[in-house]
Amino acid sequence: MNVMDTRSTSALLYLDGVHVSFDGFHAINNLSLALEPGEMRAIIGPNGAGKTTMMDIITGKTKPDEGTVLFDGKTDLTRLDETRIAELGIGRKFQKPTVFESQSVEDNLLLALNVDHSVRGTLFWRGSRGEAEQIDRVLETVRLKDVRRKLAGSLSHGQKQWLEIGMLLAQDPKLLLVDEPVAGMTDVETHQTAELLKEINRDHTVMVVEHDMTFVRELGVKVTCLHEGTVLAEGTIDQVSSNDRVIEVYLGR
Amino acid sequence: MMPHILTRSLDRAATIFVLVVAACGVLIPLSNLLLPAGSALQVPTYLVALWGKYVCYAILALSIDLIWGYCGILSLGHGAFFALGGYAMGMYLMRQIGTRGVYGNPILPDFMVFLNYSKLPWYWHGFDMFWFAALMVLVVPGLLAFCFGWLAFRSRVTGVYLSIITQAMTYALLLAFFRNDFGFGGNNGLTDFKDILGFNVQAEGTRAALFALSCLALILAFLICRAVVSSKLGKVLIAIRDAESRTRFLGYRVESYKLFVFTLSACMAGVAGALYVPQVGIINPSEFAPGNSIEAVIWVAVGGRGTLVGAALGAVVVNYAKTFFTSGVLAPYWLFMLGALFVLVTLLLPKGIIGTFNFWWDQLGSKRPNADSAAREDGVTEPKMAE
Amino acid sequence: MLDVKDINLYYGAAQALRGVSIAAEPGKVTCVLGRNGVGKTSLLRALVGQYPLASGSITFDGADITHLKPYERARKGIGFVPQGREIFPLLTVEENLKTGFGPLKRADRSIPDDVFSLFPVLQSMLGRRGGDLSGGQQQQLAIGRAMVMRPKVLLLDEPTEGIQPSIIKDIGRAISYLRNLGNIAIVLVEQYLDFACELGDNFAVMDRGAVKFTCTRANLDPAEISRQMAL
Amino acid sequence: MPAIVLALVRGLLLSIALIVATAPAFAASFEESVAKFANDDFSDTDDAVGEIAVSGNPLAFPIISALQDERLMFDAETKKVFVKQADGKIIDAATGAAVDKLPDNAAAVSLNNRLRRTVDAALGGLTLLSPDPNIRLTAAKSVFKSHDEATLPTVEAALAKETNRAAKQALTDARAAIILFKSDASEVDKLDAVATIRARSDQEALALLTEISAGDQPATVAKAAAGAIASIQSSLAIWSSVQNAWYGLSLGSVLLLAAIGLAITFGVMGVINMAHGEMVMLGAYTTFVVQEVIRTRYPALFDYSLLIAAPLAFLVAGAIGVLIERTIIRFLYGRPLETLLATWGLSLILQQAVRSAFGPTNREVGNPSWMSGAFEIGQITITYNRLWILCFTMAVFAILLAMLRYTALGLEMRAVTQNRRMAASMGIATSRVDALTFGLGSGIAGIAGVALSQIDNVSPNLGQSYIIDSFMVVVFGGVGNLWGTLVGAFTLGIANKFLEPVAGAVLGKIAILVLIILFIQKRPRGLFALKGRAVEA
Amino acid sequence: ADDTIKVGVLHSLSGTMAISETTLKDTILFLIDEQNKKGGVLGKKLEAVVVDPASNWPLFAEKARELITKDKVAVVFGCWTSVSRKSVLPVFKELNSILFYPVQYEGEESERNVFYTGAAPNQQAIPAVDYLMKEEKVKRWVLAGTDYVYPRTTNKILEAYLKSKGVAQDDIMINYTPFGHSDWQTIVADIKKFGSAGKKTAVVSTINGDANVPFYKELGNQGVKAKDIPVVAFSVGEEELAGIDTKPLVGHLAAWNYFQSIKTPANEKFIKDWQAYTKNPKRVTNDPMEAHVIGFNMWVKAVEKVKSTDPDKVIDALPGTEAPNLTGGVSKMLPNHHITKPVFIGEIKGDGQFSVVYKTKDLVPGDAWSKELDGSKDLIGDWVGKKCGNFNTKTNKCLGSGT
Ligand SMILES: Nc1ncnc2c1ncn2[C@@H]1O[C@H](COP(=O)(O)OP(=O)(O)OP(=O)(O)O)[C@@H](O)[C@H]1O
Ligand SMILES: Nc1ncnc2c1ncn2[C@@H]1O[C@H](COP(=O)(O)OP(=O)(O)OP(=O)(O)O)[C@@H](O)[C@H]1O
Ligand SMILES: NC(N)=O
Ligand SMILES: [Mg+2]
Ligand SMILES: [Mg+2]
Repeated sequence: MNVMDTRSTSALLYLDGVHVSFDGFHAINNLSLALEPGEMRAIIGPNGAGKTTMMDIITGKTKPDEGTVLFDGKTDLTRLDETRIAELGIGRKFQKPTVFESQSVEDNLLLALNVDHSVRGTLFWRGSRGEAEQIDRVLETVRLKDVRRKLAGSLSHGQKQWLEIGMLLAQDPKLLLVDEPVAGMTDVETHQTAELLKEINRDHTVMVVEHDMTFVRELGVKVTCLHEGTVLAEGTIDQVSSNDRVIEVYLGR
Repeated sequence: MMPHILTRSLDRAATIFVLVVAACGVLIPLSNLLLPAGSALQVPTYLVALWGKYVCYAILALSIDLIWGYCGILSLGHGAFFALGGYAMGMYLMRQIGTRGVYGNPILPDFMVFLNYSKLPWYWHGFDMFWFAALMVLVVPGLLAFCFGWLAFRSRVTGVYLSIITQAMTYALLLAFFRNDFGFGGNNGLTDFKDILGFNVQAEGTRAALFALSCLALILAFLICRAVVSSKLGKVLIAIRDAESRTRFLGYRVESYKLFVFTLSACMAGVAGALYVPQVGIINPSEFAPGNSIEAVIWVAVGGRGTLVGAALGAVVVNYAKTFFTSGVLAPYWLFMLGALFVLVTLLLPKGIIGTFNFWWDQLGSKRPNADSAAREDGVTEPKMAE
Repeated sequence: MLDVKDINLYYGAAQALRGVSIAAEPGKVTCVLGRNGVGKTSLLRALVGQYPLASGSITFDGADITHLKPYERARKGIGFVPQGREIFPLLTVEENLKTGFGPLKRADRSIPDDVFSLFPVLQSMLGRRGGDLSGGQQQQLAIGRAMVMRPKVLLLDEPTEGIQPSIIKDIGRAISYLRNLGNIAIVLVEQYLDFACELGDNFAVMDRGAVKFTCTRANLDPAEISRQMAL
Repeated sequence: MPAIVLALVRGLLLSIALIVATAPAFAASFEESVAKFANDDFSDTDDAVGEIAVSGNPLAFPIISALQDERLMFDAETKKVFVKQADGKIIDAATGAAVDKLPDNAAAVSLNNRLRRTVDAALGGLTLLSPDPNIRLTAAKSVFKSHDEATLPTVEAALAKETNRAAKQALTDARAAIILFKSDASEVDKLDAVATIRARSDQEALALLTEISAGDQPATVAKAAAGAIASIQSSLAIWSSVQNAWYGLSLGSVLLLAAIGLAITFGVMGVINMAHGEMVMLGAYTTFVVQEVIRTRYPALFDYSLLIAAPLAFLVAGAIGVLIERTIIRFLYGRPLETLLATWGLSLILQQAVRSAFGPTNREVGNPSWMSGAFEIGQITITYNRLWILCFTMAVFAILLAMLRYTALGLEMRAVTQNRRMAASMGIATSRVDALTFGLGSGIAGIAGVALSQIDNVSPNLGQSYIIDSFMVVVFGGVGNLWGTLVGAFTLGIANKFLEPVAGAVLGKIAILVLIILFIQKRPRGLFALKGRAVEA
Repeated sequence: ADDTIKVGVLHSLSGTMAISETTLKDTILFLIDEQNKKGGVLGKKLEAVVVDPASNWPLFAEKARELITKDKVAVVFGCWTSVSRKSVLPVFKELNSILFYPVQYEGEESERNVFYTGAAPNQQAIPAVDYLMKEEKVKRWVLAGTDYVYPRTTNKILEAYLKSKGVAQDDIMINYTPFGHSDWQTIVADIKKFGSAGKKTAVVSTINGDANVPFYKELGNQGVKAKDIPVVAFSVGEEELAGIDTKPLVGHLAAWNYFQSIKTPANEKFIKDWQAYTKNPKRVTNDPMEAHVIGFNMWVKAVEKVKSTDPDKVIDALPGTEAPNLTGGVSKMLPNHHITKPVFIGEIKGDGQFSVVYKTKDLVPGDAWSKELDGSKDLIGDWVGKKCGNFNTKTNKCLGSGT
């Protein structure tokens, strides 16, 4: 772990001048972004703008070619691996729902719980009432109580989305990265998800990527629009959505 | 071991298994020793030796199932750990020969004398002491597995890539052990053992004791495996098997988990090898042959991957089939039969013997959730070997 | 064109479709709506033949295709844009599109220009591997790929999922363009109600594997549908 | 071709005349010498050859060449010796008179290696003046080897009138060789000879020079020889790395050939095909059967046997591959690990089937003439069979690559193996494509068997010996990438051949395995790893 | 049942060794058939019990145990590789039964329960080297072998022997290859290079079965002629040659105690009967087969002498027992449980047979313990007088287990 002597920023998440290219294709270009503690930020942007890639960088899946990525003002995320980053308290929901298909919904949550993740810890683990209650709570929230014993693999697409959100809740990280949480949800569910995120935001920092403008509007938070791997516009939803460039490349006329 | 782990580990199937093995471990030696030879119930010595061998194979199969069935690590070189354990025990047994070797050399084993060794190679020192050899039975395979795994898991070598480098490992060891100058008796290996802990290895009592000991080792290995897979660690292993990178994003240090089970499994394989050698009477480099390791994987598949009991059962069934088919009128056709057995098991019992049995059992009973075995019911969760 | 009568489908012991009947006509968009897990995808999978039916029948172009294999159905003209895109990850964008040549006569084996005019991004990424594309790009590729087959029936499973607003509009335009060609029947599975309402001619709302509400464009009441979906 | 025979005889007579002119008076009469053959004793035969070669008798050549070809017959009782001529006619060796038929108990005079050398030397001397330049060339070469002083005058006479360049060079070398060993040759001549030999700069020259420098030589000659030896050695050292590179390429091509079918069944389809080796074996046995039929029925076609066998092997192995796919593999898609179990079973069955049908022992597969022997480029020897296998492998590789890249079937194969369900929904007949893909991979393995039958055992174990290497190559190169397989095979081949001279074959092989293990740590998905999201998705 | 005498046949019928061992199984079946036609042994028919140890060494031990305890065979004919013999040895000792081992091997063994009818190194390797030294005037030696015990030991013995004959270390090149080695390009080139040092060079090959075909093919293709660099092999017989086009190999040598081509009435009859029995007029015979013939006949004689198949009696009766070998002469079982054998050197002919170019005047007695090795030169095996397989003649002590 690399701990710098002094905090250089108050932001919980701080990206500066990040570049990534894949075989010559520049997916992220000089991207800079800061997320204050407790903030919720909505990220929008055209398909292929680099939103998911940005999350890959933050969570250690992709190493940037250059640039700074700081967590909590002092930890250089580019030097850490996925596990370490998760341990620091960064949780992620993937765009394509990824759950442990051959384990039950319940076990998926159990695995996500933010408890001792060491080999020793899990080997000598014994379930506690607290954990069980937490799992029940999460199941309640994501409305998967009825299917708690089902294998995650047999859930429908939307149910998997919910389960992944549930895992994120169980993980209880400081920073939540949520990639397209309402894709494939009904309008009602979209609304519920927005409420859920707002609630989570009370004591967590959240970054959420979505294309559903209604949903983004409902969140009512600062919006960043990415385009070709860099920030195109930032501001309230109204500011951003009235930006000509944003309309041109993203919203359409 | 903490009691809650034990209780958690011993579900009904596990209890039955432990009891059956324990019964065999007690009754077979007793029948062999106490009943008069030739009586209907007496188990002849050659069967004791034979079954002893099966039991050792069963331990090896368990060790493979632990990593393959639960963590998706397909080792095609597990025979190497088995053989290393065997060699460690073989070295002890060689040193016990003392002056009874054909050249009567008190220090050097026979093969060293006729290959003109003037003194014992350094790595043979200490093997005259049982405790040291016993330690080495665990340490050598364990250390190799640890180093190998440390490299491979840290570099995130997975799937076939891992399988093939384990195969390369055992193949390299095969070639190395073949060499006379490697100091382990070359192709002829270590053989012509006399005593173990002062008892004649060929005596019926010793054989019976070794058999009982092997059963005990099987039970222990089984309990350890059960303890591992029924703990939360077991769930993490399955998570790694099915979605390794997702597990990382939850904050699990995947390489530590893999390293832990891989090393544990190698130690178990080493113990199996160590028990095997005195019962079979020889250890030679062919135990490192990649084909042997593949076969061991196949025992697991036949019995039912990811079921532990199945692995042990598979080892016994396949090897019994081999014993049975290679004698008598069937001998010329035994490869057909064994080959057909493998093909048919794959086609008709896709989850192996125990896996299929569990499946029927679940179908019969209610839809009891059984994440371990039900996992494979839809065929959706097979960890991908090749992309 | 496509007539589905009373089909039942099981996953093992669990029933996913219960007596579903639905029809699709050329030049019309049939929307299938419903919450998560009600069986929309299962329905489409049944139509393309990925899962065998327990009972019921599917007629296409007057012929019974209930027992045809998936590729035979595709060759008859059923195009499919699955949920989750199912792009061939290691094939390039161009090759992905070319997989749609299977049902075509040799002379017709070309990528229609419509595909690139509707989704220009595909043109610029022809050489990139499908699996490397962003989610939304893949979705566009999946639709384009189905169009290459020149289908008579096009089944779209939540095509707007993960797509940026302007392209949703494009997809909407593409669907109405195809509908307006007049010879293609479209089945659109959606949760995005506004989108569906804009395009749909017939509507079916599913719940727990069964169709529980239908209506046509003529008597469309979005609020009612929304209520049906929320139940 | 009687004209040639006549010319030959004429040349022979000339040479004999020369020999007669220079030869010392001989002790034994020609008849006595010939009779020695009837003892069928190696040392008597040796003596007889020596005496006859210098006898000047026109029968000398027919007798000695008959001896070389084991056509010289003797009757132990009557002590008579006969020459069975190439055309089947029999003559009495002592008199040259025609004989009706051989006595019943006539047997060929037997030879051993030492005698063969004597015969070669004798024939070399006798044919130096043959009108056929090729025969003169051969003769000169064998004189070079034997460097028999007695032939010097003939060599010099031949050299004087030689017009053929190659033959002239060979004669010059032969003369130099003789002079080097001639104890009474002048120092100047010897120095000249050393220079001539040095110019050859090959293994044989080295042998010659080493041999003479071991003996007593004038100081100047010894020094020149030492210099020549050093220079030849350094030039040979350079050639030896060229040679290693060639060996590496050749080994690489064998590895590639063995692996390339697996690159399809395993690399593309994801079937852990343990029966791959047996497909190779089937190809080799197909070659055997084809050659058997040709041997018994149409011997003239033998040189075409491989051309006939290759498509047949493709069909046989391919058909069996299709059969296996249809009856077993197709139930296992999505369960790649189970394919390990089933194909392992299959490999046992196939091995035993072949063992039952053809027996457990090796079967003889011959090399057609164009696959036999070797030629030399500079100081390296290139054997034809290895060269052809390299060409053949590259051709197979190119065709396969083009097929996968540019044909509709190739595209369908890749689509099906990446997402079978979706491919079906795109109208691709997945089951047909699956069967064809597996058939293709198996068929190519079969073709590999045809080539491998030329360098290895054709036995039921053939497949087993290639399966491990094949998997290593495919995995080392990167699964699913044909180029990876190509580069992987050649890398391993060349590395192996550069390690082998240093470490020995066994340690070399161990080193290669360890290198593979370490290399995979650096590149966990092989040499040509597929990268990017596409892979992780 | 008691009306037959059971004979165990312990040869691999599958796996890597099937290639060699299957013929030996057939040989024993043939011999039993012949014997039964003559009325069997002690008035009882012989019955073969065939098992397949599948080239798997632990399985050899298991099958040996099964043959002896379950099938109660009177004698076992079996094994090819030394390791298979080592694997079954403890079983034969423990259960006190008899094994006839028919293959040339590295020596350094003399066990009460085993009778070695194949050649010891002094009955094959040493005479071959003598021949090359004398007849071909060989001065430089390549000892090439597969990397395992038999070649290593044989080469060790040969190296000591050559040095004792004044060959310099520089003139000996030793090379080992893995089992089944198939790419011989480098090694053949090295041999050519080694052979071009101006001294007559020969290769002594202890290359094992499967690797030979590619080895000889490479020799042929690279133009290494017997005239230039002869190769003398100890593991290449008629059966191995049946798989190779031998024309390029004419003149290369093999040393054995039997060749099919040796014309004696006994051999001709044997070949004829064998081909009739196997219904294959082209079926070849080879040295280990003859060893089984001799061993089998000795066992029959011994059993008939003591009128019992009791192992102890038969073991005691065997030394001194004689049986004619197929090439003329009578082999005798020695007290060290090895036999006397003639030694032949043959050159490969174009038809895959050998023409004998040398034969020892007398039968050579097999040495259990090599006289060339320091560790064993003082040892003898004597199960008659000393009742000891490893008797040290210097210290007059029976070493090891015999005490
Ligand atoms: N491994 C890779 N190799 C090549 N190109 C890649 C790779 N990963 C991402 N890309 C490219 O980088 C760009 C950004 O992709 P990314 O997935 O981050 O977009 P996104 O903003 O998440 O889009 P969407 O909204 O569609 O999900 C895309 O054009 C994509 O094709
Ligand atoms: N392969 C499967 N095995 C078992 N059950 C399944 C399988 N696929 C889907 N299901 C179950 O069938 C039901 C219907 O699933 P389906 O995918 O058709 O829903 P959906 O309407 O498409 O939902 P979504 O809007 O989330 O995509 C769900 O309850 C799901 O859990
Ligand atoms: N004894 C042998 N040849 O292994
Ligand atoms: Mg994205
Ligand atoms: Mg769906």
